[in-house]
Amino acid sequence: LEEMQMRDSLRTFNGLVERCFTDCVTGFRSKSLTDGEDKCVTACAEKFFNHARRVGQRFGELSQKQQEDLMKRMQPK
Amino acid sequence: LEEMQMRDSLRTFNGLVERCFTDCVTGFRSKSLTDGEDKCVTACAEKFFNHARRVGQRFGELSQKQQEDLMKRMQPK
Amino acid sequence: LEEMQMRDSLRTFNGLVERCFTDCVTGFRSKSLTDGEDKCVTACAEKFFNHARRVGQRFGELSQKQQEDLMKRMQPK
Amino acid sequence: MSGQQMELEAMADMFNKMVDQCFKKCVAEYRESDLSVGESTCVDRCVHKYWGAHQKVQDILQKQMQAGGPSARPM
Amino acid sequence: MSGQQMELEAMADMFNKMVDQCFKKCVAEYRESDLSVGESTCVDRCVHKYWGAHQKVQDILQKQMQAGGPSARPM
Amino acid sequence: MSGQQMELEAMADMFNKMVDQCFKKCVAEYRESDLSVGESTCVDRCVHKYWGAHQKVQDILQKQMQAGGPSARPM
Repeated sequence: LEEMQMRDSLRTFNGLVERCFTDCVTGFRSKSLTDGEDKCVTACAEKFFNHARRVGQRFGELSQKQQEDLMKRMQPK
Repeated sequence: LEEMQMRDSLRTFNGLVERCFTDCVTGFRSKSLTDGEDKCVTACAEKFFNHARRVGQRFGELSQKQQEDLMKRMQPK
Repeated sequence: LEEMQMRDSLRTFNGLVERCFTDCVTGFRSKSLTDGEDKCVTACAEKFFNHARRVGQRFGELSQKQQEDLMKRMQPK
Repeated sequence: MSGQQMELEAMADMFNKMVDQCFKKCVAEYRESDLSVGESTCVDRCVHKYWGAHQKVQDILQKQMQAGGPSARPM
Repeated sequence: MSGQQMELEAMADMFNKMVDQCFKKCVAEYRESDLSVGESTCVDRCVHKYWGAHQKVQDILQKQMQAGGPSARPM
Repeated sequence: MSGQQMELEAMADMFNKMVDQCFKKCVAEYRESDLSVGESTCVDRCVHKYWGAHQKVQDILQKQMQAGGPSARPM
């Protein structure tokens, strides 16, 4: 199970790098990131983490609500 | 093997949700799906299942043909 | 570990087919690939292998450099 | 893999796709690290809608499997 | 994992990508649940062409590996 | 899975994404099998920039985890 979670986090992380790279890096006139690209990648990653945190909160609320609804339906009337 | 198949179906299923969501849900002025989005998601999913069934048939025919061709070539002349 | 590598190569291979198919095959007026599509798929695949080889070389150099930098930092001054 | 593990994996995969999709649909630019008010509202609604679409597709799959049996499911 | 299992996994992965690609290339709208006649024809041809492209790329990979040996294959 | 295996898997996944991304960003057409001079230069720079972006995001993740602790990491 833990292995699964690690692999999952890994994939999410690499997917994030891919996304920020696609959106932020567009020119190849130099070997290193330009200042603009650097700032963009930083903001992209930080924003993504904030975003994932928010989705996690909403997701948790919905999961809990579903659990509670399930419980209610299973209770005798 | 079975585990692999389950994981595969799971991924296909989640990929389908992703596709229908991308194509059908475009506005975020409300928390629940609008009527139009709801209908679109339903048709999208049903169409996808019909489509996958058809691809499965054609795929099966091609696999069988390949198998038969292989058999023929392996037989002594 | 080997299993992991095989699965990885498999995914890369199938991803390549997907990419060349997306970019090269655009019409569905016949069952078999047209001459133009055939040539395009061939060049696409060969170019991809050449490309992957080049990325592999650069990637190797960067990994080695990172390793060496790590070693240097760990050595007593 | 137990049924419970499978369910956990399904939830994790759904969550990851939701994060991806809602980032794509709601986050427009990378000038600041914080989500703007508009982006935050969009994300909240997006999560709800994604959840709804997921349930919807699940219901349809269940109906299809009941109607056609396993033979009608080549996935 | 045995060679046969690997082959099965390869087939399953190819099938899934084929379903995805042909849905993208052939299905244009979601107003009805059934495939139209035009969509169905497109799907049939798409499966054949995808199969053909797959074989093609496989042949090229084999040639590359024979020519260059394992050292020329950084994947 | 050991830590070392995990690291290897991480490297392999990164490499695959790098190959994909740089192919998309640098290779424009499929008329010839060889990379042109311009494409080759682009690929070399792309690999360096992808590596840089990867390091950058890794640093940010580490900072986030130190600042917020595990509870702030719903991924």
